[in-house]
Amino acid sequence: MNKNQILEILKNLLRIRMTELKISVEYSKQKMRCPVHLSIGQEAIAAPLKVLLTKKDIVVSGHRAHAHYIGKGCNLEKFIFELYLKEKGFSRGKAGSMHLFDKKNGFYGSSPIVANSIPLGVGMGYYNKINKIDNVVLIFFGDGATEEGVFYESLNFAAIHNLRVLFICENNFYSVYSNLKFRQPHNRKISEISKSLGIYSIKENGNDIRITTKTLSKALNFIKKNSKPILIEYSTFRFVEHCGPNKDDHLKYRNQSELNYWMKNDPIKIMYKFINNKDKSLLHKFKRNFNNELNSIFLKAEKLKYPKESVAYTNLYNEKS
Amino acid sequence: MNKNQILEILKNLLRIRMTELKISVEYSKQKMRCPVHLSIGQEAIAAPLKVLLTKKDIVVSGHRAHAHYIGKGCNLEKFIFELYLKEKGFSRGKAGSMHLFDKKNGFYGSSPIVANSIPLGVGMGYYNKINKIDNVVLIFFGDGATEEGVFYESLNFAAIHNLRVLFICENNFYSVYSNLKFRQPHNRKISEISKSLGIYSIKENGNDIRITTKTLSKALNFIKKNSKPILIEYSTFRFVEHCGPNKDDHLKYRNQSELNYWMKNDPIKIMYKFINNKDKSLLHKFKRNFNNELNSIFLKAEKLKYPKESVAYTNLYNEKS
Amino acid sequence: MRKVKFHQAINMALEYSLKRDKSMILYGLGVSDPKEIFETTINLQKKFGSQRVFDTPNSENALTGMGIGYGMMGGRVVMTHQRLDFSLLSLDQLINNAAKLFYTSDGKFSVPITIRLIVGRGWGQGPNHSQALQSLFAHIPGLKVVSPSNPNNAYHLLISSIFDNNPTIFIEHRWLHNQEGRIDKIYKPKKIKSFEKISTGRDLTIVCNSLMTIESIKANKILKKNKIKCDIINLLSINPLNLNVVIKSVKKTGKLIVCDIDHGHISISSEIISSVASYRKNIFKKKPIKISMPNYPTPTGPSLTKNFYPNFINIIKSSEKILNRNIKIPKNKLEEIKLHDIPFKNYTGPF
Amino acid sequence: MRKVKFHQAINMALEYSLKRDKSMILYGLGVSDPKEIFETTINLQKKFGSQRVFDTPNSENALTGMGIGYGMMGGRVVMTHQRLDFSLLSLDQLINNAAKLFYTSDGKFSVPITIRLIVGRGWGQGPNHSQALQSLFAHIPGLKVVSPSNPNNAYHLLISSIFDNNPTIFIEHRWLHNQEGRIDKIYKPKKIKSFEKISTGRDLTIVCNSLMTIESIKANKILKKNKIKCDIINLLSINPLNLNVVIKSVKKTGKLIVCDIDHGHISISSEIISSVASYRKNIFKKKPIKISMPNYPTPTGPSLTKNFYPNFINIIKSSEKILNRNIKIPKNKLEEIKLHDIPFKNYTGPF
Ligand SMILES: Cc1ncc(C[n+]2csc(CCOP(=O)(O)OP(=O)(O)O)c2C)c(N)n1
Ligand SMILES: Cc1ncc(C[n+]2csc(CCOP(=O)(O)OP(=O)(O)O)c2C)c(N)n1
Ligand SMILES: [Mg+2]
Ligand SMILES: [Mg+2]
Repeated sequence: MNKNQILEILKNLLRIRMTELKISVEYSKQKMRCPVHLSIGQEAIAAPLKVLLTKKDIVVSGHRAHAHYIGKGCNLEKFIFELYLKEKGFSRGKAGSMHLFDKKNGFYGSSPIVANSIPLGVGMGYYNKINKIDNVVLIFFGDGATEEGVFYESLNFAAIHNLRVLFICENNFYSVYSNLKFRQPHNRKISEISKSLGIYSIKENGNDIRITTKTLSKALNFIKKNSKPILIEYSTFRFVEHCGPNKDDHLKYRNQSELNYWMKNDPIKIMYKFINNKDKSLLHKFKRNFNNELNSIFLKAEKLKYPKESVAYTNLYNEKS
Repeated sequence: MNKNQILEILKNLLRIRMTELKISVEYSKQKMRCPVHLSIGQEAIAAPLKVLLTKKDIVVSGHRAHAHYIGKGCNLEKFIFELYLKEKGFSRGKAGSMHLFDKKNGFYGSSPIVANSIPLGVGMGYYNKINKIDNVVLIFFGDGATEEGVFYESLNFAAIHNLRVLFICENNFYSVYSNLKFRQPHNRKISEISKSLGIYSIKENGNDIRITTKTLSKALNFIKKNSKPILIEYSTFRFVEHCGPNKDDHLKYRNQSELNYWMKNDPIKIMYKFINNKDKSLLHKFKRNFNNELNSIFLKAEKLKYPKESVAYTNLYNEKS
Repeated sequence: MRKVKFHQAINMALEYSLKRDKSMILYGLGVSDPKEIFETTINLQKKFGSQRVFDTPNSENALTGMGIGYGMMGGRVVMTHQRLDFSLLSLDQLINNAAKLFYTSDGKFSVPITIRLIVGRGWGQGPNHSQALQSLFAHIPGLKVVSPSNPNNAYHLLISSIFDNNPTIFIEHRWLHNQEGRIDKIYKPKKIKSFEKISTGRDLTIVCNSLMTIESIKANKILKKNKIKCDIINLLSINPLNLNVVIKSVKKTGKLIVCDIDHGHISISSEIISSVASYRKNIFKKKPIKISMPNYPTPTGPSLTKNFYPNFINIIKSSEKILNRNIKIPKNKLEEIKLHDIPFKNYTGPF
Repeated sequence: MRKVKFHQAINMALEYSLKRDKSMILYGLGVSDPKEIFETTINLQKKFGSQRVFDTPNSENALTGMGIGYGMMGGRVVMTHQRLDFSLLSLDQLINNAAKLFYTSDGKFSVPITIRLIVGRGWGQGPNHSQALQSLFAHIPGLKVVSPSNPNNAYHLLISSIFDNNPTIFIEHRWLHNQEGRIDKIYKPKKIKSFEKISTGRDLTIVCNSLMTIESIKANKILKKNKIKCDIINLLSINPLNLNVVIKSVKKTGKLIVCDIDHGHISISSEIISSVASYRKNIFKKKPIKISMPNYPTPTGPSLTKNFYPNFINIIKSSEKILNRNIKIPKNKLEEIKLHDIPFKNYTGPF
């Protein structure tokens, strides 16, 4: 990977964080009238996608999908416009934050139903396989999703058919307010389960952009070379509430030492520790520019027109042939 | 275990086989008008139940449930009457072979929907746990059932709550006509999956009554002592068609060497190899008596009255309070 | 008795039941988390312990089966889904097991479980957080399907459902949680009531349930001001369905409006109209009207949902049509629906 | 063209489609096993390879999602369930994904999948192998729900469904598999047809689909002998539902019998009666009649199912009632239903 690419990944990390922070600030004005599940704290997993994937590689995700969408380099404007539920959003306001799509850029959907996009990604992988397309499908989901039966069924199918699918579990230790320990046996590893199911599996730190870049890139190579699925379990942490724009640590469902540990391991902080001064100033400049870009997108979004009511009654069935 | 108990288990092995064979013979007369999934070949797993369990221990099962029902010592007459769909059957002909019940004897249901009785058994285990009842719940299912998501969800819940549940997978390598290799990755062990899910698991030969008795009895002790679930994967083989009374080896979905291997390992043959002559003659006598018993039950069943049509319109809702 | 909110009524019913039957368990995603299912399960884990009141893994299907097995042992069960949409993962258990076990075992095993399904609306809930598929559940023989519309009937209906020995789908509309009202004390669980008559009149019959009952009451106020008197029948149970009162009413009024929180195609509202039409060929003096969600997935944005979810305005408009006269709607009432995507003024999302 | 059996017609439609669209896959439990889904998938794996035609693990839910994802890529999909009852495991995928993705993506992603659901009947199928829940599926906007009744419409309807770009539930009654008939050649897939007129008459309107169309045809023969002429309308599609022809017919006859393979409570038959009743207050000259499965789970035994599954006798009896006259049923016809739990004389079970 060359210097430029690395820099692009670092920028992407900031891009995701800054967009999410901007959303969290603007959300409180009640202009984005749909539930949002922000990725703040978990960006290092998605940041490398823009560089590591082509447009033809496919990503699907769940409710917490903003990072994956931005990370893959999808259309930022149309995304923000959609959060504002405006006519110019990618789905003209029908979708909102919980149903992201960008066909052109290979983002094939996210879903608010826990785990239910996992088999979709597997089907896309199957399509690629039998139609001899060698792109990879990435399927993102949380630790909570690994408790749904469809997760196991999907892994099994991908394993039997040797699909080019990369399963990525973002283990942030919580499903809404519920800690893993109430939902899964102590000390059990998700990556061990997938291994027992016949899927090559690794477990890694998801907050260090160097590690995520390396493991993702290795996994993609492995998949392409061996035509086999892989699962990566990344440990990470979400910094704001499960759904919505605010911190919710006053609710005390996560203990202080846990919070401290992860705050120290903020992916942005980790990044700033290892980059040199030149990069720092490049990133600084990037931030300024991107901030302006964001401001203008959000301003534009606010001013844009809403779709007409009648749009609600379009595209129920595809009657083209 | 004393001599009598061992003998009782051997008798039970014969009891199941003979009943199933009798069903298979009589079935062709078209008097038992419901699908039957016979257990012939797989009896050694269920035969020890009568001795190892109390009436208060609970069994649930799937579509191939005859062996478990007979094995536990449930009401044989009412069972056969039900197969004939007569008024005196345990459910007055509403149920048939695919929905077995015998509340008194701790048989809490079997279901024709693959895997969907597994969580029921887990719920029964949860009931026992929090109401401080120390009986065990046994859940029987096939290798095919381990492909349904609900299997994983159920195991996870049993593991988290340390339930006194014994999961028994009868791996006969086929789901209908489909070999394991089309359904699961090569060389994968079901017992490894359950282990990775946090359940103590063992894999054993399911055709040797000595082994099944020992492993079941050990497992029951483990469960009672540690209040934790266990899974046993038994390998075994079915001798007749998936559903119905006939052999179907002319269809060639199972290869000859496989058939030869398992025919040699018929649980009845294995048993006859290790017992002494005295036991042999005791069993011989048992067979004669039981054969008479069977004949008279089946004769009776044929002659019994059908339920009135109006019975169909009873017991939709329980309106007692 | 003092006034309580709907979510408190649910909470009180749960507490009453947990006290009354020591075998009862209450579980579902979020039951013991800081939000406590929109405050409906507040304090219950503290009071009854984490074995009887507990949060679960994300495994809707197995956990439904778990509850059925628990119920077969004789224990009572309440399971909660924060959105009805999530329960679609558990339909094998509900339809193939819960609905049929009492029948198939010929009365030996009961399934005394109650499944609370919370229906979302507004604020960008979109296609997967706003489905109100009451008709889907009520199509299945062996399931009971009920829904409350105010704190009092919520309290009683939930207790009746819990102590009913059958699998009962308790459809609880999110937008009712903030309703206020008095509740009558309970001394002993009663049978599930099939309906409540909300008002009496000779001009028009309105049949409704859940949130649409609130909308019908709003409409009724306006209708009354316009000297129109309605029979309003709030259906507490849609399976089993008892339509005697509806038929009696339509015999009197000849005019029927049915209001449905769910899609209208193949729905409880179609069933009601069909049943009345099948009763006598001619008790309709005017053609009946169905008000329901459109036969479309719910769009997310507020400009799209504007007239998507039915409300009292639809009832007034339909009344105008069926009565063939103009009805004046006070301006302040029209103001009310401007913020059509939130349940009350200070609501700030997200759920 | 020579006569073919219904199961061959299905097979021919699948083969035609697999040939026409190289992206198409066909899968489900048993697709390539020795019984080949009641012979409907015979030889297809051999002809098109095991990547396009394949058996699967027992994972209905994921495999439905798999098909949806495959469809989103532009591939066509046919998935088969040997019993409708098994598909209840996949309703999350069908309702939350398949039915909504075209809408939510505002037309960017289509879901061109066809789900074949085979409905069992008789021979002890019992509560979990005989559900015909067409009304449940047809309640969901975004799903199409169709069903054939003979080899010709099976062939054309299946091809239309496969080449339709929407998720289509193809309800295929097990008892039709042995029907014989001629089929018209196809040159190009056509749009899904909504209905077929089977016979024309002024006395009575009979609306039916799937197996009930066969029963209606049997009834019609008897009615004809009794000089009663019926409009028989076979609904090929129940979602979307086009009722113009039904309304036109009832305007003429004033009398409506609707026959349903599914439970009657909250059903497509209720929808039809309700829609006609809502069209004009008075086009019914007699009260309409609904014939359907009872609102009970299906019992297993033959003495219990005797009059449980509706058949032509029910249609005749209802005709007597609605026409207010006696109708003679030939004795040999009565003989026919004595073996009511098998689809044809030499059937020996078990499925
Ligand atoms: C089937 C289903 N059950 C429950 C929910 C409610 N819900 C939304 S997000 C979520 C948490 C999932 O946790 P995880 O998969 O770990 O993702 P995270 O939010 O931690 O990123 C839950 C339970 C849902 N959307 N769908
Ligand atoms: C959910 C569901 N899918 C499919 C079927 C059809 N079916 C009945 S039995 C069976 C085989 C299951 O195999 P396994 O669990 O290994 O049990 P075995 O028959 O080998 O004892 C199948 C697929 C079903 N009954 N339920
Ligand atoms: Mg998580
Ligand atoms: Mg098997």
